[in-house]
Amino acid sequence: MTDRAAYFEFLCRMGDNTLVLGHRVSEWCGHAPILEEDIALANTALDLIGQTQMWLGLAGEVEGENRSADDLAMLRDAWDFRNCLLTEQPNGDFGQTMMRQFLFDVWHLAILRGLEQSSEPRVAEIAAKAVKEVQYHVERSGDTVISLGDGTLESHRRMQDALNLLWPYVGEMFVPDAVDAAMAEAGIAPELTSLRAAFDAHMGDVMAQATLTIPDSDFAHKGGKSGRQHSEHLGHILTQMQWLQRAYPGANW
Amino acid sequence: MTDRAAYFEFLCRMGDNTLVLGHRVSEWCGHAPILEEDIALANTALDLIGQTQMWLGLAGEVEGENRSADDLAMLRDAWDFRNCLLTEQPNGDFGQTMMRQFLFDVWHLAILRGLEQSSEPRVAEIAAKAVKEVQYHVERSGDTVISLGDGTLESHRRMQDALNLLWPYVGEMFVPDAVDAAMAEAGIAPELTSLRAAFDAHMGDVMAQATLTIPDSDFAHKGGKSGRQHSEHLGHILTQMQWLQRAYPGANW
Amino acid sequence: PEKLAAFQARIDAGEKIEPKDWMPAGYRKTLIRQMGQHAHSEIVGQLPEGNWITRAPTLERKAILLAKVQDEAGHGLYLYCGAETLGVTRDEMTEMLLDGRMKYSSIFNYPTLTWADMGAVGWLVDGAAIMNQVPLQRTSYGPYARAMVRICKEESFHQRQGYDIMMKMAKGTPAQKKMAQDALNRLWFPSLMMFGPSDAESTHSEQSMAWKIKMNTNDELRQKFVDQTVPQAEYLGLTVPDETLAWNEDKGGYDFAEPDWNEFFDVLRGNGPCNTERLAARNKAWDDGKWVRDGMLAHAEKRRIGKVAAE
Amino acid sequence: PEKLAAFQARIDAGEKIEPKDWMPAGYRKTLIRQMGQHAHSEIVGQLPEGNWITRAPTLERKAILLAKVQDEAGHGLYLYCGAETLGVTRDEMTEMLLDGRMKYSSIFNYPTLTWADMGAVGWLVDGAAIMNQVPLQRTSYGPYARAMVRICKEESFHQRQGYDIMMKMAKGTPAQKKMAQDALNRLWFPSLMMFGPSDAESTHSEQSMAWKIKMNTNDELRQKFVDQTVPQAEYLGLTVPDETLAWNEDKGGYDFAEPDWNEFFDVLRGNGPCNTERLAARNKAWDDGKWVRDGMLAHAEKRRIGKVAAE
Repeated sequence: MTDRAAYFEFLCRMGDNTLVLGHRVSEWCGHAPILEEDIALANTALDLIGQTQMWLGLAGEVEGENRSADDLAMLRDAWDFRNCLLTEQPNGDFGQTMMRQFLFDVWHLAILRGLEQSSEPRVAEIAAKAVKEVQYHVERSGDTVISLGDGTLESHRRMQDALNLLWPYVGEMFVPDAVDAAMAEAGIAPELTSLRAAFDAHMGDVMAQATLTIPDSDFAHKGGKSGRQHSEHLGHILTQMQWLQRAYPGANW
Repeated sequence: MTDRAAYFEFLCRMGDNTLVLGHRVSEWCGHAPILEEDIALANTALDLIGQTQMWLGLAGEVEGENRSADDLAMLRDAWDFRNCLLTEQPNGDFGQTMMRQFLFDVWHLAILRGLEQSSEPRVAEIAAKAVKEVQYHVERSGDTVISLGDGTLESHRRMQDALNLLWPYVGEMFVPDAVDAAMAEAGIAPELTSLRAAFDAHMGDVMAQATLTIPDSDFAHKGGKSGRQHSEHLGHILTQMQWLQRAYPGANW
Repeated sequence: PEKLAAFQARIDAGEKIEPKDWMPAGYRKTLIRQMGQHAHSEIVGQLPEGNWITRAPTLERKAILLAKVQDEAGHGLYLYCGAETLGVTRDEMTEMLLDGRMKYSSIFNYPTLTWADMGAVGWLVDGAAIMNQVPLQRTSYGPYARAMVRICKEESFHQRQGYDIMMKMAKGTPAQKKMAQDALNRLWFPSLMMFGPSDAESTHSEQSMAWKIKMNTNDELRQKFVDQTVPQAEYLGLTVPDETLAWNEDKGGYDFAEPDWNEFFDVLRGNGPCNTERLAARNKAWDDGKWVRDGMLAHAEKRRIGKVAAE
Repeated sequence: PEKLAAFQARIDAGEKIEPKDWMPAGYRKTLIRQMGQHAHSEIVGQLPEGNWITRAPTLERKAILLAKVQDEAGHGLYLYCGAETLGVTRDEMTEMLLDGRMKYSSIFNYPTLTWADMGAVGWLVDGAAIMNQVPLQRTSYGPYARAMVRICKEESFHQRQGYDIMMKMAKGTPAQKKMAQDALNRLWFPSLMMFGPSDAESTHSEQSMAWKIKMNTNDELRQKFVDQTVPQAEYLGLTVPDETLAWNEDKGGYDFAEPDWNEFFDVLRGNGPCNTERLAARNKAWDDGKWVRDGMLAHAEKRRIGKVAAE
């Protein structure tokens, strides 16, 4: 893999994570349990879609094949998506959505902070913008995990179920592959493994407050960020997300 | 509207009804409450898709623009669909699915029996094939409505809810418009209004056995068979149904 | 009666009534109904647009639509807060929405069927809403008037965005133009209905106007809306689906066909194309969310007790 | 022990054991496990294919896939009925599936990600299944052997249909060809795993073979499958994702790489890509369907009582 190809892959990973998670979060629109949560979820989705525009926009430039952020979002099939599996998992109940969000947010903030120091100024610039938004996301999702984990018996049970369900998707975000190695070497992105200790500390702290138990297993699903084997969910997401562009190719909207 | 245009519309109505309902029923695959029901639902969907091939195949020939049944199924947007609103309603629980099926089946059998006498031999031929299958559908869905209506308190309540929810979609199937009038005049299809009395009698009989009360309202939603205003559901059905053909235009499968 | 006269005098003098001021029970009741209905409309109004968020054609359009729907939820929040100053809680109002005792704008009982509907909703529905709301910035109840100031600013932004979508569609491919025309065809009359039936048939109008809860008659606003919208449709190259539409030099406005008021009353009775779904969606959100609200409440309570104990 | 010897003698003589015949507890238990697991595989196997029914590219393909999935449910039914002759009910077996006490074939814990997977499942997965099942037509337990005869006939039909899909894809557009290759890449090793680990590591094999519940070793069948499948892949113009694959003249078969048995055991432990979803889907179907089963039972009971009363 050339450096440029790896760089493109990496940018797709960043952009596809925010695209797919933003899509998932936007599915809540109008259906949240509390009005304030409807607003907050829409706000999160909005931030993520905005970040997608930046990451995939840059990805298209780096690729140099004249593909815009929209082309990348709307005209690739599932196998070309590079989001981690966590982001494409279904919303489930509100607790599952917020748990997914928190697990992602903590990783997301950590990598963005690393990317602020990127040797690529464009990357550092995007990261600096995104970090402000994600700081807020992680506070919010963390608070929600705490209050629902340490709420009623039922809310505790649901949050523990969500954590058990989603924990096996955490590992993928931290296990480096050739793309990650190339990025670290070029100083574009931080070493993924270097982020894990702080992640675990943050998790430990929040889950303790939430009275939730982190599963005692380091089993990790994989196949999302490499694109080798997404879950069945991604294909269904794309049928919606890409519908108009697929049905009316070449139109301006 | 020319006779040919009306004839095409009519064939699309028949084919879109079976296509869309067949799609809905096929969504159950692997998720039914009893194994025998999984088999029966798949069988119903299969019959309906088979009928779709015949109706839309003929529609394409009548239109004379070289569109195959697949072209019509996979490449029209929602506004060109002519199925009645009942068929696109969501599956809901199993009771709702079976109630929708029964309401449709009784109408379907009645019109097919009329179509067996069609002045168009091709129509008569398709109807004769379909009638055998639909006779079985109506027996099955009627039996299910009876046993769940007259089952437990909960099953009764669910079936009554389903009937209340779906009854306003019955009227559309019987209210004739210009297309129906042209078809009746040409002897291609029976007068829709002439089918209503037998429908009501059949409903009355089965609902009495099912201990269910037919809502005392003749309000009827409309807009499906004219294509003017489908429900929001149809568009979502199409994102799935047409995905591959839209994403990979011109491929052979 | 003296109090009543003094109250009316304050209103006539253009003073704002504030939450702690004395007010007639009818004024309070009418305001609760009106503000609650308005708030509910913002909430239910998320659904038809939410229906296209996951299918928005570009990232930019998805972001704009998300922001819009978020604004609407925000408007709902201001309005509930405003109504709460009248002595009713948001939960009470929500439950009245969910069991059908309170209404929301009938327009949201129509489906959104193509992307052009996202344009038409912004252009026509928000356009009609603004027409209703601009005068309400001068309404007599202070919290309501202030909420309206904020809301109107955002709504007119939404309307421009909607018109921009329509413009893209109307100047786009033949299929897009067809979508735009189709959206106008379906939403024109329902938009006219948003102003309510002719005042002759409207029951509470007179008292509401004296109280400055209602600032214009339904017919005035409808006329104004038509006069504003028809040239916009022409500019888009779209045809308003009303063969009787004609400029009337004498009145300095358009003559136009009345909407089908039977349909309007049918929709009010619950027989609109989407009434059942809209209420079902809101009820499901509420029911499914119970454990969340309970959990958050329980946690807040634990915190409070923890703090008290620590003191 | 005498009974046991007589039993073994009957089996050795090629007689069929029938439900009412005496049989050792271990024979019964092993058969229940094996038939139940086989039945569950048919049921769970509906899910990965069901995932594409609503996205089938043509009406014909949709019909074929529906018919196939329907057949699988039918196979499940035969096999449950067969297992019930051993004194266990379908509901008992279902509950053991749902709470994880009984297994189903690991292959169904892999996702179906493109339409080519519908081809590859038919070609490879049904192909491997047939390889397992054809010998079982001669198994010692009568009801099982007879179910297998019916099932094998349909399965080989399914396999041909799957191969036909692959052919269309492999000879189609570049994207289709890429889908076909991608499906083969993902499903090759999981298909090899379907025969189970090498017999050296397999615990129950020897007794099962003596009882003619198992007719061949896992390695024999796997070799046969590879030898059959590799030329088919070549004919399709696809590359088997195994760089070590080579014809071995001496053994008259292919040398090939073993699948990753750690992955296999991980999947068995519940860590396959879709284990959680598959079991969740089946549990949801069962739980959501309770009212239906209860309702039907209650109605049948009413009927029965009605008839008795009428007599």
